[in-house]
Amino acid sequence: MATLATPTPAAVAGSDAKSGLWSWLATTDHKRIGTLYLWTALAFFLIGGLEAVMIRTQLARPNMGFVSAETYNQLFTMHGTTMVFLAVMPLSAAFFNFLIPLQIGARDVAFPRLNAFSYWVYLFGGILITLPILFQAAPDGGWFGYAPLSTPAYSGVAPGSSELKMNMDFWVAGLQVLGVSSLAAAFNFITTIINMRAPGMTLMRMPMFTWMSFVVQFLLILAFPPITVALVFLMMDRVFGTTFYQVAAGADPLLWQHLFWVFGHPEVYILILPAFGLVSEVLPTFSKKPLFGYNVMVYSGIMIGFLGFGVWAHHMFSVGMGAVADSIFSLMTMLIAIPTGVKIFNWIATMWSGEIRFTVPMKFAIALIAMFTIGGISGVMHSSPPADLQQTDTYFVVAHFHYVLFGGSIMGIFAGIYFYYPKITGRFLDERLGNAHFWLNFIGMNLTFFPMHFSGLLGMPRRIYTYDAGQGWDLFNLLATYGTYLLVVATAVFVWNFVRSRTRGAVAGGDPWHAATLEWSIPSPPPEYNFAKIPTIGSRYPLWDLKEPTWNADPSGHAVPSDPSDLQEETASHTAKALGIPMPYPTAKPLFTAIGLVVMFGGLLLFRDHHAVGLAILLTGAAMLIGGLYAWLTSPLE
Amino acid sequence: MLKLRLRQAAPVALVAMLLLTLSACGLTEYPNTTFHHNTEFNSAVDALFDRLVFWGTIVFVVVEVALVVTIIKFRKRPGGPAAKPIHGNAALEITWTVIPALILVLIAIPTVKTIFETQAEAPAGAIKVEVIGHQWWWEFRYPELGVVTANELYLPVGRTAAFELKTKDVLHSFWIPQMGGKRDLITNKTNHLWFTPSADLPSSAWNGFCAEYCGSSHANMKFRLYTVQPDEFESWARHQASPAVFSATPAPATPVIPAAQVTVADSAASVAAPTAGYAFPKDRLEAEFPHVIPQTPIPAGITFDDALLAGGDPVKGATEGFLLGGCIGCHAISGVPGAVSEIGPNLTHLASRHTIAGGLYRNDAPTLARWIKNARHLKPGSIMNTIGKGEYDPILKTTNTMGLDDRQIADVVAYLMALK
Amino acid sequence: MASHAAAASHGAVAGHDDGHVHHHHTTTGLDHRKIAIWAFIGSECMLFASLISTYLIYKGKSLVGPFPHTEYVDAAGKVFKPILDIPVTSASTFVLLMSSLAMVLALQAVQLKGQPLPAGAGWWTRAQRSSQLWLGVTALLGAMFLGFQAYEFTSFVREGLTLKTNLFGSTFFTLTGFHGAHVTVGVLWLMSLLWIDRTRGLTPKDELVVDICALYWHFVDVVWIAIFTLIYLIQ
Amino acid sequence: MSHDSEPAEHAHAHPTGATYLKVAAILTLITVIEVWAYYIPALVSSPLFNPSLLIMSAAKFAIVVLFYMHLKYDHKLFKALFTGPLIVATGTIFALLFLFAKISL
Ligand code: HEA
Ligand code: HEA
Ligand code: HEC
Ligand code: CUA
Ligand SMILES: [Cu+2]
Repeated sequence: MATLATPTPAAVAGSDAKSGLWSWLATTDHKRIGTLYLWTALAFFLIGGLEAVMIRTQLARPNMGFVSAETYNQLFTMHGTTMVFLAVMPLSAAFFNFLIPLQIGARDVAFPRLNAFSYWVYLFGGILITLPILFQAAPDGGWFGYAPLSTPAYSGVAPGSSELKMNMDFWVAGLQVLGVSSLAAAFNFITTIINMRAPGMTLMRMPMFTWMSFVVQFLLILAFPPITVALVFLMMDRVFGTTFYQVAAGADPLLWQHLFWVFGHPEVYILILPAFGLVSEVLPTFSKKPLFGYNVMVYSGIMIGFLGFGVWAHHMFSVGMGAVADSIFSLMTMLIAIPTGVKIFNWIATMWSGEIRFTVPMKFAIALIAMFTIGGISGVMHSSPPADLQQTDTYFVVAHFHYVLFGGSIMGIFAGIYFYYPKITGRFLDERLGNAHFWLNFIGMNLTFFPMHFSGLLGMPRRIYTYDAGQGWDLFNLLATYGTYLLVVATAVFVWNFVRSRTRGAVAGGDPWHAATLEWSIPSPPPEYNFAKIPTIGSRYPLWDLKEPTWNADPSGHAVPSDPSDLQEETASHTAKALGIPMPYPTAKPLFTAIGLVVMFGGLLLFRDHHAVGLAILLTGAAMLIGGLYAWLTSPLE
Repeated sequence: MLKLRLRQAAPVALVAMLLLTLSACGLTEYPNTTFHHNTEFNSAVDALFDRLVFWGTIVFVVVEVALVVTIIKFRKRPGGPAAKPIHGNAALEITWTVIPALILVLIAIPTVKTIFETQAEAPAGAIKVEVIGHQWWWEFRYPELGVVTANELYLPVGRTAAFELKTKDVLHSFWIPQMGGKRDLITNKTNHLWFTPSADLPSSAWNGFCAEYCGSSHANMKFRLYTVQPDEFESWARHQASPAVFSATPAPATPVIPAAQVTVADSAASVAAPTAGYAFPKDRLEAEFPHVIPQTPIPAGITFDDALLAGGDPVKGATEGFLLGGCIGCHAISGVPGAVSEIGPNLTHLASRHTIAGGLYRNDAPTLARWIKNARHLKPGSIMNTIGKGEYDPILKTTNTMGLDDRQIADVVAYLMALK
Repeated sequence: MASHAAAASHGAVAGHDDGHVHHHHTTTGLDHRKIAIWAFIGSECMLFASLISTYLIYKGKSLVGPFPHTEYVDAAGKVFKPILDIPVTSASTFVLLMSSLAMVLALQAVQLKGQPLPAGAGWWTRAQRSSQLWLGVTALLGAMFLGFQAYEFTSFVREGLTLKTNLFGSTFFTLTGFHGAHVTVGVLWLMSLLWIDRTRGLTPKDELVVDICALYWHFVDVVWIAIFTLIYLIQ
Repeated sequence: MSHDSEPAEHAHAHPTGATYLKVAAILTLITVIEVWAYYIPALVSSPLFNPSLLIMSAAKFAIVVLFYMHLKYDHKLFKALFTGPLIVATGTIFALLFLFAKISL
């Protein structure tokens, strides 16, 4: 496309003149919020990674004394919690924010201020749950916080003393706060995707990332309520002395487990589907081929999401649910391998007879296929309950979920970061450093997590802060620890690249990868209004309609090529005002409201020990929340 | 085509070999492997696992080979063929939906069969064992035999053991990798598990673990299983069921004391010293089963004058230290009136056990002394409080002004060591 | 607050506003907020499903009384009557049902605003045109329901059932309390609509604003329909 | 906002005040039957008591959703947005009750 001129450096420096701290605190621009998500989540990824490094150091050899048992228990709890809720989910949210409006041809999300609110709530919730680790008071109940260990009877006071243990209070409160953030964001994106698509952008023409994100939003709105309820019960047990999980009152601890996993299993698809979406953008681009079996890819994504609600008890095969329940959940779980397999094969078929360019994002995407498959297969091994009885709560499970989470979600997210960095910043990430990152990462993760299959099957339980010599696990643990150190190097290379390239990376044009979808039709970084003129879409691959006019990019046959005049890149110098596009006012009201919410929960935490102070803070927070909401809802958007 | 097949076969063979090596590996190298067919339970699980590995390997190889072939074959080359805009292929897509489905059927059928087999009622004639989880140790009860013990489980080979799993506090999970899968101990609920140690097993020792995170010392909640011959079991059980006595030689420099004098005066049960029962021989452990011998080093920062141990007075230990130390408030010793508490492990035949504290430490006088002096220093979070005088209690965050001095501890140790 | 509705009707559509206030293009032609409220209601289904499941799972598992449908005698010989008060709750259920009726009438009144009354319209036809009347009635009935609930809660506490007493107390108060909190939010919402109506006057253009509140309100009613049967009537 | 310019939302017939009253009458009637049945010991002890209460409650639920929440007349999108989650939610309730042995297959 001849019109894709290289932007001038001035254009790269920033698409809107507004800058400075305030412009970030008050922003309602989905791209800026996406950027905030990206930076924050990467920071949490480093924190979670640092925790992992400490875990692995402690386990390098038998009977190590690097950290104490109590510290270790906080480390793995916070590692899991951080990686799941504060790193991978928000990294996905960064892409939801940045990409969905661009991919569907919209100027923003449906509720821009709600979007800002979601981010701030996430940030403060993350801080609330993470900060205590500095005081050795971090949550220590494991990332799934099983009752009754998480009830006041066993984690309310230090055993044998009356000293208040707040560790799990932070977890309970923090996760509730984070739930608010996720739910608010999900309603927002559901509405955005349903209602803000550009003319011609039918559901079945949406880019695959948007589709997978769409499925994820439904998983979010259906999976978060059960955990919210479970957490409310736990919080009430801890703060008001209710009996939901109180052993002495005859409570059934399996209630917690069921409510948690009703959330927890859909949650793992919340973690993987965005990554699946990202590689579904990367693979076609660098194979120069449309996605193989688009429709089936959509349906399998929906199928995975739907089946995901019927398998939760596969995390509980050892609790003694009975043969019938075990069988049902086992079969349901196995079913999920089918739609997932379809995705794997369709990706490979997408590359088949293409022209594959091995860019860094492409390498990460290919690695996802290779590595996720391993994790998926060990998942199927778990799905057979008798076999799982030998695997559950061992390092075999740890191997499984790191292959799907690191080999799947993280690989996919890195693919996305390398792919979209030019769109976000206007500059490429350095290719050489990127390659170094990729290979270190790829080797490092296999060295870290592959040996865990063996240590698990050879009898090593998970969540142990130490193990005795002579158990046959030494070699595997040592290898895993070396692997982790390799990952540290890999991550350091990435961080260096990420920071450096913002100012020194090669300048990227609007469409640096020769891609097909709408987000590449506008300058990099995009102007605040995204599209000077909302384009009319005629097919799934509007840009390829122009570049490869002989391809009929939409197999439905009814497709009309997208209107070329719509897809020409605007020079970035126009302001929204000059174009007459009304933009939302920047406002810090969502920030203020979010602070109110977190202050409220802070008050609730204090309430247990200091009624008056706690209540005062709680009411202050509530007043801020209500006042903020009121001010926000009564002020115009644009 | 043939070439491709060969290339596919190679990794299969490789992985299979790797697994075979692992599963065939000697007891000493991988003492907790899940691959040994020591029970019918483990045989069933392993048969299933083999099938999973078989199909898993095939899927793995197919996917990875297809992937590698694709990216090599279709990498962009100057002058290479142009990309073809293929949108899909219904026949292909149906194929790779149906084939995995078929594979899953082949996995699902034996899975369901095995679920029902392993979860059926235990066969008649099984020996009943109650397993009670505590933070962080195991209580084992044989209700039919009147035996109560801790952290060390004896089972006769060739006879089904039917476990009733319960917990006193939080969740735990009972797991002996070599004997089969685990089962959780759930608050307010009784779970069941059974397996039969193969009749042709020689008397052997195995490791058991707590496999459900249960707090500070979850890692230190281990136990031992001794699968022994029926007559050995018989002898062990008969002895364990008897009340405590000083049946063995007391510590040197102390005259042999009649049992009646040692235990609190009016203990009727402690008159006759029964012949010592069977206990798994220590020398065999050292020679054949080193993996069941704890290697945990005693943490730095605790001192005890081991010379005192030689002069420990079991009588004083029983009549003075055991009371002063408050031991009686938590520990039961059958035959000793007042010592009935179930907070801590039953100590009736403590000296017949090879390990203490959830399999964390060896059971010998120097370790016992340090344990009594400051259990919480030795085992994070331990419910047993710090008893040594002048010791720092890491949970209460105070230093004991009261408590036992080293001399008194040595006496208690002498007493405990006599509880064969 | 006068600007509330105006702001809301403005605030929702950011994407494609090309400057003409009355031409907000959306893909489906539907309003963002209505999609969002339905998604929210879908999510609420799971919330109440979890709460109701918990109540039912713990039903009959309390170790000590009072119990919902059966008598309980404690160790000291004190007798606790079955605690649920069906007549009172039936009344409050009826009140909530009627509030739903009032709510639809309020919505209808807003829709019909400005249309000429047919000649010779009776009092009922005229009454149907008063959105203030029906909003007020809805809010009032909602408040009455809350009054019933307050009465119920306090009398339960007096009879010896609190959040801490037993599993029944914990699950009962939490489930009905969650529902009550939803009603409270609804009453406040209705009252602010009423206030807008009184100060600025709602017009058919505001139909959506009222509709969204109505959907929420009916959903809360629907949840009570389930609760009433599952908790109060089934033994 | 778009009410007058976007006819899509109004193209369908809305129920009228009379329908609303009829619906209210039906709801009241069902409620009365439910409560009445609660006081007839013979009915309560019948095995059909619980199922019939559940059916009546479901009927009320459906009526309110269809008429008062005008889902019957509204865009199909809203039907999907509501019924999807409702199915998942009911499925979860039943699965949980089964798992806790409150109902059996
Ligand atoms: C990204 C997250 C993610 C994903 C996608 C998955 C995917 C799957 N998971 Fe995993 N899982 C976790 C994250 C994830 N999991 C986590 C975090 C835990 C532990 C939680 C904790 O305890 O802390 C866990 C635990 C876990 C358990 C419980 C183990 C235990 O504790 O005992 C089970 C049991 O069934 C399971 C199964 C599966 C299955 C069957 C899939 C399937 O979806 C996989 C499907 C994919 C494939 C199978 C590969 C591709 C398919 C083909 C190539 C087709 C042909 C294949 C066959 C015929 C086999 N997982
Ligand atoms: C997406 C999720 C995710 C990711 C990416 C990871 C990544 C890693 N995890 Fe995982 N992990 C979980 C999710 C994840 N994990 C979960 C859910 C659990 C279960 C928790 C529980 O049981 O409750 C778990 C548990 C878990 C365990 C088991 C602990 C136990 O049972 O006792 C181990 C052990 O090795 C481990 C290791 C690792 C390692 C080495 C990495 C590595 O890949 C990490 C790589 C990252 C880095 C190496 C970053 C390094 C960066 C720096 C060092 C720079 C620091 C600088 C600053 C902070 C400024 N993890
Ligand atoms: C507060 C209760 C309490 C008191 C007092 C107490 N103990 Fe313990 N004891 C325990 C508990 C609990 C354990 C198990 C600890 C573990 O393994 O985590 C234990 C373990 C032991 C063990 C190891 C037993 C085994 O088989 O693992 C010995 C020996 C022991 N105590 C001796 C003593 C002596 C001697 C005293 C008094 C001087 C004493 N205890 C006082 C609670 C107590
Ligand atoms: Cu007990 Cu872990
Ligand atoms: Cu799962």
